[in-house]
Amino acid sequence: MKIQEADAKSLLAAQGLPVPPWAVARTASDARASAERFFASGADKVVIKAQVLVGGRGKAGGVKLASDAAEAEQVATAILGMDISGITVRKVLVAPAADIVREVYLACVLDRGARRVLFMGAAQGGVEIEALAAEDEEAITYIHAHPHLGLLDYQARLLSFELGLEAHLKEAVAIAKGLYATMIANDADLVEVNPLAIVRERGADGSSVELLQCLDAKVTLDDSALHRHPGLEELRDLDEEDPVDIEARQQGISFIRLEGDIGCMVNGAGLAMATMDLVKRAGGQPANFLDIGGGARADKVAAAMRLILADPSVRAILVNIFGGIARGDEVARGLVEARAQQSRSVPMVVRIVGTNAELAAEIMSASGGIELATSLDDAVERAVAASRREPAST
Amino acid sequence: MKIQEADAKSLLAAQGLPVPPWAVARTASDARASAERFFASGADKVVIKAQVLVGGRGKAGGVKLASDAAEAEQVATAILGMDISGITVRKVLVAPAADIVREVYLACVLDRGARRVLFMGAAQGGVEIEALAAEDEEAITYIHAHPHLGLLDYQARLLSFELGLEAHLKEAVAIAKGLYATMIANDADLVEVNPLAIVRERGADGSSVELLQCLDAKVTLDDSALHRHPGLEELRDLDEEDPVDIEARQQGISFIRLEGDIGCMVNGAGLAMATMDLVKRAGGQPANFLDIGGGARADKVAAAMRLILADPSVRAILVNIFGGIARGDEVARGLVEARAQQSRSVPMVVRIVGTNAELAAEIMSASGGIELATSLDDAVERAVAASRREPAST
Amino acid sequence: MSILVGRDTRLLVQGITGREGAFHAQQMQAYGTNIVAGVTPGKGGQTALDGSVPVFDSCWRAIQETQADTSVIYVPAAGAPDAILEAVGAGIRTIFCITEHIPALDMLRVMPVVEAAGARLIGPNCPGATSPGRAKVGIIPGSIHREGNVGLVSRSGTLTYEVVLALTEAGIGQSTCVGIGGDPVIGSTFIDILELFRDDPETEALVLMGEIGGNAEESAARWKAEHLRDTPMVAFIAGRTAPPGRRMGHAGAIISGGSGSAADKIAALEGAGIRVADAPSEIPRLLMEAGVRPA
Amino acid sequence: MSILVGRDTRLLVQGITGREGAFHAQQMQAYGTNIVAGVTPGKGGQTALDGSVPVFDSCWRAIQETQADTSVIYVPAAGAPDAILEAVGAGIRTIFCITEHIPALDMLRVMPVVEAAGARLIGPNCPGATSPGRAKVGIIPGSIHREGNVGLVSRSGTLTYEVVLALTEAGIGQSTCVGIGGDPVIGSTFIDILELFRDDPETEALVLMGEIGGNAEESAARWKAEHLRDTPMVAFIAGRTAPPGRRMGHAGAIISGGSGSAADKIAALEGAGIRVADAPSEIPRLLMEAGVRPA
Repeated sequence: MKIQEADAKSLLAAQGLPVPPWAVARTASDARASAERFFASGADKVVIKAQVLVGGRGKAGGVKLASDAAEAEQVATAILGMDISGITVRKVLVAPAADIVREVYLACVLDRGARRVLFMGAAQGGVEIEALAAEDEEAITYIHAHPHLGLLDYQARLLSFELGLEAHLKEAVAIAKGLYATMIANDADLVEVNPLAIVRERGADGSSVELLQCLDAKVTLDDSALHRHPGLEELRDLDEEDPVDIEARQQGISFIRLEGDIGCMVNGAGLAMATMDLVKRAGGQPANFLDIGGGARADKVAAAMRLILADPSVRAILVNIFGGIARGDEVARGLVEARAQQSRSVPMVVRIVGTNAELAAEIMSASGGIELATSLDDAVERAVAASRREPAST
Repeated sequence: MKIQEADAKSLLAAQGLPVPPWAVARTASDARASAERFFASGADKVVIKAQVLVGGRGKAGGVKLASDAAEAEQVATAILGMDISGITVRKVLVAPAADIVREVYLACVLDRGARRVLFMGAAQGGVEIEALAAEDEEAITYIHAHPHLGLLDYQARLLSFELGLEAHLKEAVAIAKGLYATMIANDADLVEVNPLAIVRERGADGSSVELLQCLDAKVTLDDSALHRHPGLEELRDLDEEDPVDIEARQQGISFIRLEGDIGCMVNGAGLAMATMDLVKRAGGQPANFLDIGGGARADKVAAAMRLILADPSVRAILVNIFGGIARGDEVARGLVEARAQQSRSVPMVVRIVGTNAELAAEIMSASGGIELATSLDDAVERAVAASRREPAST
Repeated sequence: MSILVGRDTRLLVQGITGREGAFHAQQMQAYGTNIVAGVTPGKGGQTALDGSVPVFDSCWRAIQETQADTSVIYVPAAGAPDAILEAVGAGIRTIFCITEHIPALDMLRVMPVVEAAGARLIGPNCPGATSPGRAKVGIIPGSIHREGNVGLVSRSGTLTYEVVLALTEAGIGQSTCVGIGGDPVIGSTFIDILELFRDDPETEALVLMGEIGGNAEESAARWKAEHLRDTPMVAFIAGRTAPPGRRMGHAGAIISGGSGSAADKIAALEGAGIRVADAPSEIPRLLMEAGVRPA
Repeated sequence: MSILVGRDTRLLVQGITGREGAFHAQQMQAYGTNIVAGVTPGKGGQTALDGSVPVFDSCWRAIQETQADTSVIYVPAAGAPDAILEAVGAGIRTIFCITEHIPALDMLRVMPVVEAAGARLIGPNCPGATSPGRAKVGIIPGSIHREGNVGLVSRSGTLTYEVVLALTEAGIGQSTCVGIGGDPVIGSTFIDILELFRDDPETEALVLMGEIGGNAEESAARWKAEHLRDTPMVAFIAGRTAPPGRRMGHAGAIISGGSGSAADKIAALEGAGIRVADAPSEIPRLLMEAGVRPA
């Protein structure tokens, strides 16, 4: 699960990492009020950042500075409502602009091949790590944390030295270990601080001091572990989620909406992807990825049908169920039931194989309105053909 | 470092383990007051236990039951001041006597050979594990905790089943894991609960319930780790410590008083033991074990001398220093200085070899009153001879 | 012969009294798998499968009494990592974990223990393995198989069944079919299983069913080019049309940071001399073109 | 030849800028040990030993630049476990830890990492090892040695020096003298060192210096009887007169629960055909009786 920058910063701060203050605003006037507070406590400028779960907000104009409260309101007005990669900006983060001496990159991520947590650091921060890696692989330091002991002190020091943070060794070690702690405490897949910056601040006596701060934060969470962190589920940004995504999640269905017109309902992620691929290969366009999961019960089948039909582009439905755990007759019953409640008539091609497949065929034949296929290839062909037919008048 | 039962119970309770209430009393009237409280809150009997850091208090009569407050005072009076293996009882623990259904043994200890934490469990509790092991090795279940992951859930379950606690599986698993947590949280060498008991208690509705409780607790701490647990140093029982032991510890000197009359001052634990052995072999009796530690500075030498002379039995002093890190001349200077401040005249035989040994010999010859030896064997012989001479009149 | 599971397998079912465990234990036994014990803590002393299988409180006891040598885990996600550790600790050296939704960090902690013991874990979130006519361990429907000499290894569940059925219908039998699971952190990789097939004299051709995400297919392709040059092999990659950045059901199936795409995987496989099928139904034909003879 | 340290040793000194580290680095270099690098985090770029040894921020950098293959640690107890892990992580395979007072549980956590890497740790709380005339690593005074063919292994510090001096004065030279340390949890046992001596053609006789506590001497005796039947060996056990239940200086030196006594150890050693000396000064004579010829 992706979470917003502001929430990621809260998770870092909870582990004692140095994150400068911030505020989240949903309206331009709230943004102005927050900016005023930061100006009052000594900020020269504030930064206003779009809160969206997609990358590239900087390039899209979603990150801007403001020198006074009026400008902050103006900037916030411009950013709120902006479209970034198809997502409407509904919130902005407001924070005092830091006086940045130098930026570095530091992140830890689940390395599936090595079965370890991988730390990545680069002395150059503020840029995308993929771009940096493509440009100069040597620029990145990679260190695997110990699978039980975590990031060891010497590893944290090594990262700090490689990032050129020797003048801030203690802080840098604490931050690197804090990233790991954040990962473990929240079952994260990724904890990224980019930039981690040396910033200049005025000390109590007016002199200038340099210290490390986490100026941006990106955290993604392991969905399989959310249940043991009840607080984290609340960080899910429902603003950015389609209502159908919310229903899918509640039903335990993996669902991703796509551009096409053939709705797919499949059991198993691999088979669901393969079914999509076959639709495309046959000249059709899948309208979604949908894995109904194991042991597809009738009510789950009905829910899947609602999800598919919620998309007005869908002109045909392809159901592909390989019964193993799932019993074909139950799926068939669910389909018949869902079909009965269906608000609009969309052609449906069904292929059920495996446990109780014959019984399933009987149930569906009896009901009518369902086209039965003999194989996966046959089902795909029929569904593509159906999607090209003129819709029957209801 | 050994700590008292009451302190051990506090450490267990701090990890959430079920320990019935207790109180510590230094006087019989305090013991009576505590007993009265327990009787008032429903206890049928109280148990009064001598708090000493040596074993065998039960056999010595240091553990007794009392049925009313008057008897509690009487029992406490008898136990307080009692001598158990040379230690005077200065405190008693008072606790409600449990209605014991069954007792088992559970402990974890540092297994040096395996380099693991070893759990030991026996379905028969309340007896000494060494005695049980000698009688029936099969009666004990041994399980090594994982060196990084600790006692795993399945290991805790296995222990519980082997101990016959299947009816209390959840509690037993939590207790076993709690023992490990106690060990880690305090850098303990040993955490022993004997007995861990199934006790019968009256529930809120008057019905009887059975639950697990830690009725006794023994914890020893790793001296090398005490510095990182500032609270634990306070648990050291100064009542049971000789003032000389306290001074030795403060000076970083390993010192153990023995029965003999030849005071030994040696650098290095192995050499100190060997020197004692040689004294005994030569017919003498060492008065102490004393390892002055590495880099013996003059002030440390003087402190060691004070420790030795605090024992009125000492009739001769044997100094054996093998200079490596320690410089012979510094040791010699310390000895000369200490000799000058000495309140009573005790013959001193010194053998210094290694770094700056010649300089050391010069310093000591110039001072006088110090007998120089040419080898360890020679030094031992001379010291034994000196211990048999009539003391010179001061 | 076969790999991983066979006629000699002495199977322990962890979680045998649960809904899933009980159902699949029955299915496995009906297929002919030799189930010697079940484990459910607290239910030691009971029996399962109509009294034919004793249930123990711990793997340790189960192995002491029955000499089980293989384990399959149907324990819910919260207890499954511990169940794996228990099997390892008790001396089991081949462990199938069917359980899905185990947090990835739990698996990171478990795997070093599995490896240090020299044990082999298949899964988690995998359908198990079937050696047709000999034994099945896991949840793959038994009826779709046919005995033969093609070894199959897959990251998917039902997609595996699809291909197995296609092979069987084309008269091509299987030596063993293994699902390694679709999670990001799994116990056995494609290469681990290919190594076993290499050492199995009866396996004469191979099918690899991959999907988008990670780079396990690329690694397998390199390994095959180096170590299995002469064995015919056909592959399929699911997710050619998947959009980047979206998790396609499996936690492991995501194209991220410019890697893990189907195109990259197909290129790597073809570069290693492996034919890549456009559809599962094509696989039997490609195998036959590579010299596999149907029965 | 010799074991552990020799003319080829390329030594890295961890904590080289500290008081202890600087002093002993100077002593080791004066003895002829090839010190190629020092490490003190934050002092990278400086030099030590009058400019002859570069100091690095990390073991990793030190090894990259100097190909050090052996490390000795003079880091205070709070940092020493991490220093061991750093040396292991950087690829060092022989590590001496001189530091004393490291908590036992820290060592429990460190050791599996050392073992998994196939590295050898000597210590902690050990005096190091000297191969006379070749190299010394640690804190054993260099002047007391003589080149020869007796291998010595000991749990003690100054007691080791005592015996080495006695050997040297009797004209009996040493191949290598190794102190394994007196802590309860140590990296290398008597047996680990005896194995090395067994494989060293120049070592013709052995001295083992034990002390009360634990059962390392008993294990070593059994091992010697099985694997080194024909090599003359003399032992000494310190603590014959120590009272039970009291820790004699070393955290490891304690007789507890009826085990670890000198009597048990002496019986085990003698039972394995090893002569046990009553005094350190007797050891040269016993060696000569066993066939060792002084120079």
